[in-house]
Amino acid sequence: MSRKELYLKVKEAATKLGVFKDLEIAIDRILVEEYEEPMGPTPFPSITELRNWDFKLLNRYRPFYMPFCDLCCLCTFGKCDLTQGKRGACGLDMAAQQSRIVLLACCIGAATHIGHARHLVEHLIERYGRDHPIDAGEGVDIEAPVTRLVTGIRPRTLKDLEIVLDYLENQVTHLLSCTHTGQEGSSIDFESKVLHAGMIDQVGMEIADIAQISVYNFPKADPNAPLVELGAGVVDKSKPVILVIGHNVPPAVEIANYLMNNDLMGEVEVAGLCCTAHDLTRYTPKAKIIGPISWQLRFIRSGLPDVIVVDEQCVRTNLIFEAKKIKAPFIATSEKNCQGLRDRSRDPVDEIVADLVNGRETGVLILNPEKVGEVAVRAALKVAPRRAKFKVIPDVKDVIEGAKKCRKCRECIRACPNNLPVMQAVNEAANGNLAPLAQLYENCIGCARCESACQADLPLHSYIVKAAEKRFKEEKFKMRSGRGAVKDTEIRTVGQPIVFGEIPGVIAFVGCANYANGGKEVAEMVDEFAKRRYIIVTSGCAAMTAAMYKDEEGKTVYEKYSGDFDASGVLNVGSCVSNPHIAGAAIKIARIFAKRNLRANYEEIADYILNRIGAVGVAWGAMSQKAASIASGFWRLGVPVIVGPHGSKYRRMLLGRKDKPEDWYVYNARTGEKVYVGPAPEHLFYVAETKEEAMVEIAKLCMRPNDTTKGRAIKLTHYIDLHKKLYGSIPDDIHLFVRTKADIPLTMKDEILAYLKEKGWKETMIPDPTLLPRLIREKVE
Amino acid sequence: MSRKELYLKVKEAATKLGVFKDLEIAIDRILVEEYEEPMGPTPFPSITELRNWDFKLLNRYRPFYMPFCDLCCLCTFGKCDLTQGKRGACGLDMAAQQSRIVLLACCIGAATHIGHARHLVEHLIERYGRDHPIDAGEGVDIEAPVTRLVTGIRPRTLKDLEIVLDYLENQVTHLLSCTHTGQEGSSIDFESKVLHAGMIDQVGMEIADIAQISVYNFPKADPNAPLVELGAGVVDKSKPVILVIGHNVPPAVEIANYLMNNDLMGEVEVAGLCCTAHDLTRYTPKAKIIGPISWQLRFIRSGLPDVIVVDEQCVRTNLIFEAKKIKAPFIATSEKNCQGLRDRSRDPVDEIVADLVNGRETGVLILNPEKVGEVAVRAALKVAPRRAKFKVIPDVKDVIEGAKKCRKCRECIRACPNNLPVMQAVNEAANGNLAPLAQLYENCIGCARCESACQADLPLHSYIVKAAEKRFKEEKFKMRSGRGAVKDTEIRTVGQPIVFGEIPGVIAFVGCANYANGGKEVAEMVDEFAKRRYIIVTSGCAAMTAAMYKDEEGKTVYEKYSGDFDASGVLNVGSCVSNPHIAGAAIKIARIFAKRNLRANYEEIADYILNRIGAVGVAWGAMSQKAASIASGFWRLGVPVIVGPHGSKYRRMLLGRKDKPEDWYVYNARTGEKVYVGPAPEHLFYVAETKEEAMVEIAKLCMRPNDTTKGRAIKLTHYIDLHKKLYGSIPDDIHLFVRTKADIPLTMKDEILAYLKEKGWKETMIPDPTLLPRLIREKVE
Amino acid sequence: MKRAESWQTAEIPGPKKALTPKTPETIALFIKRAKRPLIVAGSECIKLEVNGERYIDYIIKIAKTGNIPVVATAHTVKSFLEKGIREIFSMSAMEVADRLRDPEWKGFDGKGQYDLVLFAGMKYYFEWLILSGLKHFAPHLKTVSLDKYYQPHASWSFPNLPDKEWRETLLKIAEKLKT
Amino acid sequence: MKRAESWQTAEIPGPKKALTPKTPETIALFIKRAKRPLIVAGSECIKLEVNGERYIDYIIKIAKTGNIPVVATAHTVKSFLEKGIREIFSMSAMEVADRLRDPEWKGFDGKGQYDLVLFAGMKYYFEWLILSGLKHFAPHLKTVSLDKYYQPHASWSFPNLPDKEWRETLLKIAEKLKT
Ligand code: SF4
Ligand code: SF4
Ligand code: SF4
Ligand code: SF4
Ligand code: SF4
Ligand code: SF4
Ligand code: SF4
Ligand code: SF4
Repeated sequence: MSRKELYLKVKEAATKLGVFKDLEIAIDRILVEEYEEPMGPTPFPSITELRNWDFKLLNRYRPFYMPFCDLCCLCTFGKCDLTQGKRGACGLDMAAQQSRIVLLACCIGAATHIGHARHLVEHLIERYGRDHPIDAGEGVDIEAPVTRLVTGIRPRTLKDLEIVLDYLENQVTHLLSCTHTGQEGSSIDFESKVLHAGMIDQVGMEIADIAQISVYNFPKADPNAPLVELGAGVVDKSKPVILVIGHNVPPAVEIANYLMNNDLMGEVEVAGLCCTAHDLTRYTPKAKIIGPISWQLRFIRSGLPDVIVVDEQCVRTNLIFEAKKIKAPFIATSEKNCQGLRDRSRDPVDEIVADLVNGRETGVLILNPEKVGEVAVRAALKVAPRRAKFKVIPDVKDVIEGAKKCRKCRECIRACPNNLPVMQAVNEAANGNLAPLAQLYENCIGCARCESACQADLPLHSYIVKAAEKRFKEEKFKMRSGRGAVKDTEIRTVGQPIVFGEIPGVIAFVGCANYANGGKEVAEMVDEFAKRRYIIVTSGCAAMTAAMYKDEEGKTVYEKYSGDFDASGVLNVGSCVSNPHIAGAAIKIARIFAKRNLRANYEEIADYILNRIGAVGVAWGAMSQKAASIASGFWRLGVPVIVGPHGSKYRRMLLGRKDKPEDWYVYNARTGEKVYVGPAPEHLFYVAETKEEAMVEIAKLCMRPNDTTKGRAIKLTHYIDLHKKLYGSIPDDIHLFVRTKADIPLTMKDEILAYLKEKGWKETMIPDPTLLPRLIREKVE
Repeated sequence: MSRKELYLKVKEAATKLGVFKDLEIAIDRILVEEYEEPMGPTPFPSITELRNWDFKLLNRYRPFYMPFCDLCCLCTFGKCDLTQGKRGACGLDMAAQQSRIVLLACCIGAATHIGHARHLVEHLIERYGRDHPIDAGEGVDIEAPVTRLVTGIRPRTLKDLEIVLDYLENQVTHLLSCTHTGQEGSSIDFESKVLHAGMIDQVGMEIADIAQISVYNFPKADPNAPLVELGAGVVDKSKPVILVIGHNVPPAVEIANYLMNNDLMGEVEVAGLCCTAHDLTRYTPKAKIIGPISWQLRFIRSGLPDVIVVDEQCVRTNLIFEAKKIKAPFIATSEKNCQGLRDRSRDPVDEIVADLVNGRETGVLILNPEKVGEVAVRAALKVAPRRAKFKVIPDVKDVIEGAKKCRKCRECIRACPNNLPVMQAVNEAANGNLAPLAQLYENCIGCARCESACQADLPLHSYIVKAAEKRFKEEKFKMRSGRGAVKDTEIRTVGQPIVFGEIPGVIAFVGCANYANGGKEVAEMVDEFAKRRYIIVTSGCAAMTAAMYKDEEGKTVYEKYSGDFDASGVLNVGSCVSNPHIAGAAIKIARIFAKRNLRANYEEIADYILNRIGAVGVAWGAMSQKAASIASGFWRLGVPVIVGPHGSKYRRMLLGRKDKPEDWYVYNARTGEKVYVGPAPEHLFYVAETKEEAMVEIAKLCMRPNDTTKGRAIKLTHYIDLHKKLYGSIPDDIHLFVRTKADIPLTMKDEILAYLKEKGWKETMIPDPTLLPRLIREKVE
Repeated sequence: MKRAESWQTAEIPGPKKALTPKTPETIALFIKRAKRPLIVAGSECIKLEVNGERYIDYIIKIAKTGNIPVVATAHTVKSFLEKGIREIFSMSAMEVADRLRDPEWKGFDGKGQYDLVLFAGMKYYFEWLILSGLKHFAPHLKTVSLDKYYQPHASWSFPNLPDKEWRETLLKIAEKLKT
Repeated sequence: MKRAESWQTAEIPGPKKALTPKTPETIALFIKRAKRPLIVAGSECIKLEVNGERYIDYIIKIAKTGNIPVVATAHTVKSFLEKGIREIFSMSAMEVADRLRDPEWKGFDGKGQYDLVLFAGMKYYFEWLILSGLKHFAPHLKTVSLDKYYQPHASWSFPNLPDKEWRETLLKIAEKLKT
């Protein structure tokens, strides 16, 4: 319990009982209103309070470190060489250092979401009042499952969120301090802290999203959230275009408000990149989405934006220079991203607009969202005719001429994260053949490292965009806008089929766009598993990527599948901060279907999810520190996460060993007996080398000890079927997942029985599984 | 202004007015009691609120980046090559990346102090009640100058500190989030955030120290704080020895309490390393200090400790293995440093003691300080006779035999941070000559990297300690224990001579023991400047180092000089968290001597200090992230900091350019005129290559625009005298510091006049200096 | 392009870096001397072409002549099977790496941990990280990268080779293993 | 000890590393070609001995024969003065470095920025960091380390040399500058 002991001396306080002067109040603990559930064992847990649970997980899913650097450079004793068992000047070894860096990343990620939530809540309170109710939507009684689970608080209005934020900031501070030189020395304890960081990150995100859903009236747990337009081709070039980029939506909302209030909504296009785009379309479906983070440069260089407004997170840090190149005024709007610009927050709008329009300032910092709204729109209206969509994407002729200057130094390839054959494509272009350049488009993440490295100073990324211009300009897709939470009523319907395994799994495609082989793989995976009646949940850049491919009928997955939380549903929950709705759905299954107490009852619920809910997260292009903390929030809850190849750079996996039977025992809650349940789920954090591997692994990781035989048979069917299709053989570990003959998929019965016989398989029992001795109802012995 | 809007629903609140049930209180802002001073312009400043002030500083003291690595490895787009203008996949360039890493370090540092303060305050409230008054000592009315300056709050009791901590945690979270991929892109804005981190760090430290001073009754602003014993030789080997290491003193205090309550104080030795040692001797002068951080290994390996108790920060992360080697039970006591140990906090003391004594557990985690006290003492009493001071320092014979196995691979030298000729010394030892090994002792920081690298697996650090055994065992010194704050009354006496420059400067020797040429240099500098009538303030490891050398009469600087805040005083303020007493003294000069409003009036006070108070910080062995944030707290206040050679690894300096006259104009507050005042102080963050350079620079950096002619003459005397002595010549920039002829030191008049003539020097005026236009009393024009 | 530098510019390794064998023979010799060698064949084996042949074909040659067991990672096994290779193990890269670092692991045949592991055909950075993991945490192993590009965390790796030289190297290794 | 590796094991530099001149003559040639060379002499110059002579004496030789201005950092100037050298500038290492990165700086003689800067005799890591600062932020400069140990952030640096070879190199540079 966080000892949140408040003492107030208040000069004057207005209460329902009257106005008090010089009131002194001492309060042992803030109990924000009791509600139906009794308080669980771990409200506001400290950084060690759930350590026992973490150790259970880490004892089974052991960290495998892949150091991304042989050194530590974090203090002036360093750099220290930590290769092969050497210790640093502070005594640290490599395992501890790697886990420390993971903790640092997760602290950054959690701090980013929590800071985001804090700024958002402060802004909303200032503008809409502290009594604005929290309302996640009709049919959603459990409005904040993660917050309730972690803190024991049930937030009713915006002001309640502040108490939770105090706690989160406190925990971030403690966690971060653990990375100081000469603190933690055990990698396992660092990992436990990583899990804690992930948990509070989930709370922070939830706070942010329920606040904005409630106040901005985003779709509220709405399976039929509107389809919105996505792609570079959806922008109406004839109009002034305001581009918003980032994650913290108030400035973008105020742009929309200004347009609406001034009847300009049809006159100006507002298009977005990254999560701000998600959240803006949740606010108004008239806004458009360009695409994920990797579309920043290509869209700006295309010259379409007339004004660029950035807020925070995942914004290219040199956009101010890119904006300048296309002569578009640049507006920074966040304390966290000031870009060295003059703070014009207190200046009159007229002056700012004039300065931007006539180029006296190429960019400004405005920390007041309302003012941003007005300045952006007015500047766009004035600047658009002058700019005439001035672009910096070269003509074909320029590409060919430029390409001839290539020195064949290969630096572009060596700089490219995806090792794309840029030089070869450039050399073909020199001969007039732009097709190879165009081919790079799909796998190019738009990072421009090739350009930065180019010995001939060629704008290589622009070359690629030019070569793929047709495709780029025709990018037009539909995505269902972020629906927010899963309804309690939906949970009631699918809780049982999920827990019993009859809906084979819930798969969340989340995170960034740092794809190793293009985003198409994401869309393909979504389609495949939706087809197989899994429930697909998406968010963030991945949600957009999934929308960027069409089937033969020209439909995106959002058009093809419903937005229901049910078999074959493809649900976009929203932006990155909407991720807790995914965790929340799992938590709510435990509460609503299984009637577990969820309030401040973290261990029990996580144990429930780990053993019963076949959920898997896939962050195929995970890039950021936020993605790291989001993943760890899932781990602590018992949800495995798969990342794409670049995810190996997170430098640590959490891997199970199916060849060690001793790792896969659980208690049977009915009897207290220890029961072997097989490696389900086998891993907690896992990088897949290929899409094919990921797909097989997803199917496998959906299995849970609690699956009924029918459920297990369905899950095995998908696992074996995918394995056959993609690996050309049946898996060699089926015997670990078949518990009784009834688990065997009927259609494969003979084949599998033969295989099982060969392996000397024996039937095992299906327990009421738990890792927590305290949940054993009757002890044997 | 931090919009700290609290809303409470309280089930039951006991107030002076009675007991209320279901009380609801909405409070716009917590105003903890008005006090005499009016609220200034920037209470609870946000991360951009003091940006203008920062930009003024950074415009004069420009960052010079010395990248410690050519890469960025902070996200999975990376690693990115940032050499020579290349940008990372997120658009970042090298300057921004280096400043980002500095921000990260300062966030870690600040979080560490703030987390420390939070845990301490929570513990003290739990044990001593929330109404325990804050009492910094007699004659100290301004009990928390930094807190008042930054937040506008005047803390009366422990509970008031919690409100400040909420703010600090909030700011740390925001600052940390700025280091996320795709946030800030401007190095100057990163630097502004670094300064903010430093500022809140100062508040955090102050909270921690005033809390512990108040509750534990540490010396309260006491110039005559007792002399305590320091050195490996002061420990009574005939007794059981408990060694405490770290920074957060409650477990150590509870060890002392248990000894006192059980009449064992004479039976058991309690000795400490690092700041816990400082604070423990502030609690009881009977405790002993071994030395700074770098003494950890040598003392443990000597076998003297019977039980080792670690708390947090700067604790070697592998001590559990070192403890095991000498068979001493190990007790971890902090959430932040759990070392993978079993949490025994809730187990009975008898069991824990038994497990430790009979070796069933080599170490335990106990998160309850009282329990630590009892377990440590009882285990020490039982274990001591069995251990018989079992040591792992080898015999001379073993050293010689071992040395013969050397493969002459040089890895030890190449691993040594100080490039010490370990191999050569080992090779001499093989011939029976241990003198060269002994010679390494002084410059060895005890990091054991040589051992870790040794191809022959030789315990090289132990060899050095053995060779220097006589010296090591005879280390016995006296240090004045931490006095805490400077009295307001002392300020009243010295305010004027300091501001007018007649006391030539206040020099703070602070920070860690990562010395490039041994600690002796610190002691020498302290002595030299104390002799010259500067006021010397010390803290942390530096305070200990200063005590570890004796003059011809066998006196340490603490015995030689008084503990008064006055010319020639040498004041140990205490541990690292006592540093704000140094900043506080400067702040109090502005308040008490100059009657400036200090409440929430940061810019004006910093401007005052920058222009008027000749204070310099010297962190000769600065190592940690905390040291980084401590330094930046001083910078924002206008106090320059010099670090020793290893400080270059902080990878960024803040340097003035005296050759650019335009940088050195201030406003004359009387008239609004801009006046050239010379490069005073010339730099804000500076690494000196040698002690000699540091000494000359210290003298120079003490000059301030506001110096009276008498004051300036005195300061110039020291500067020129030291330059002549150490550089063999008069400085070539005197003309920049002589404003009128009256500034010229009398004794050097002719020489300097001749020099000035040669330089074409002209008289300038002495203004009432400020960088803040709003402080101009009457505008010219 | 310099030799013995990471192929991807920013993948700067620390103090300990792979040795570059003087000749293909050196690698063949290492393999011959190994008691329990293993080839780990990644998914790029089926994508990369050298002189019209796929990397996987060279791997198969080396495995056959050297009589070295092969584990195919990801879905690579499918291509082996399609080529009629039955003596093939299948396991994900992460799982193989995780087992390789465990000195107690008994190998695919239950006969004990391997002593020399040859890596072939993974994404550059992905292999880089796996080899780093093994360099630090599997001191009982020697690792070799058969790839075209220098892999600094292996025990031995070729420098960045032109296609032709790489092909010849692979062929020569296969050949030398015969004799 | 390998050549062209950082002397302190952990000081791993990034993609761009100093070239090692084939012979001392190469360096002499660079110096001769430079329009505005400068020697920065650090405080280790007065500590380090080579063959009974101090490093500072070699620096003085090179400066004299090459007619190169010298700035002594820290208190090093004292030793120069004591040796009767009057043609010596004195400035702290940080200040020199900070000015060297400024393309507008006019140099000690007011005639403009230098184009080739020879570093000598600072603590290894300290020089490492200064050279890194210049590598990244002073593209207008070429830098040379005259030290015994490889300084990877210079434009050119010797590999880690044995004392004797280092001494000969320094002498040869001085000699070649004469002609
Ligand atoms: S950890 Fe990162 S920044 Fe540090 S040395 Fe390694 S690559 Fe460079
Ligand atoms: S934190 Fe430890 S390992 Fe890292 S540089 Fe500092 S002393 Fe070395
Ligand atoms: S912009 Fe595209 S092609 Fe260029 S380096 Fe980045 S991913 Fe590779
Ligand atoms: S980096 Fe530029 S010059 Fe070099 S190969 Fe690539 S395109 Fe050609
Ligand atoms: S944060 Fe930016 S520079 Fe650093 S690794 Fe990621 S993309 Fe590269
Ligand atoms: S223990 Fe001493 S000699 Fe060994 S590396 Fe550290 S400083 Fe150098
Ligand atoms: S590292 Fe060990 S073996 Fe090598 S030179 Fe030093 S003492 Fe000798
Ligand atoms: S002075 Fe530095 S090393 Fe010493 S205790 Fe404080 S932070 Fe740690």
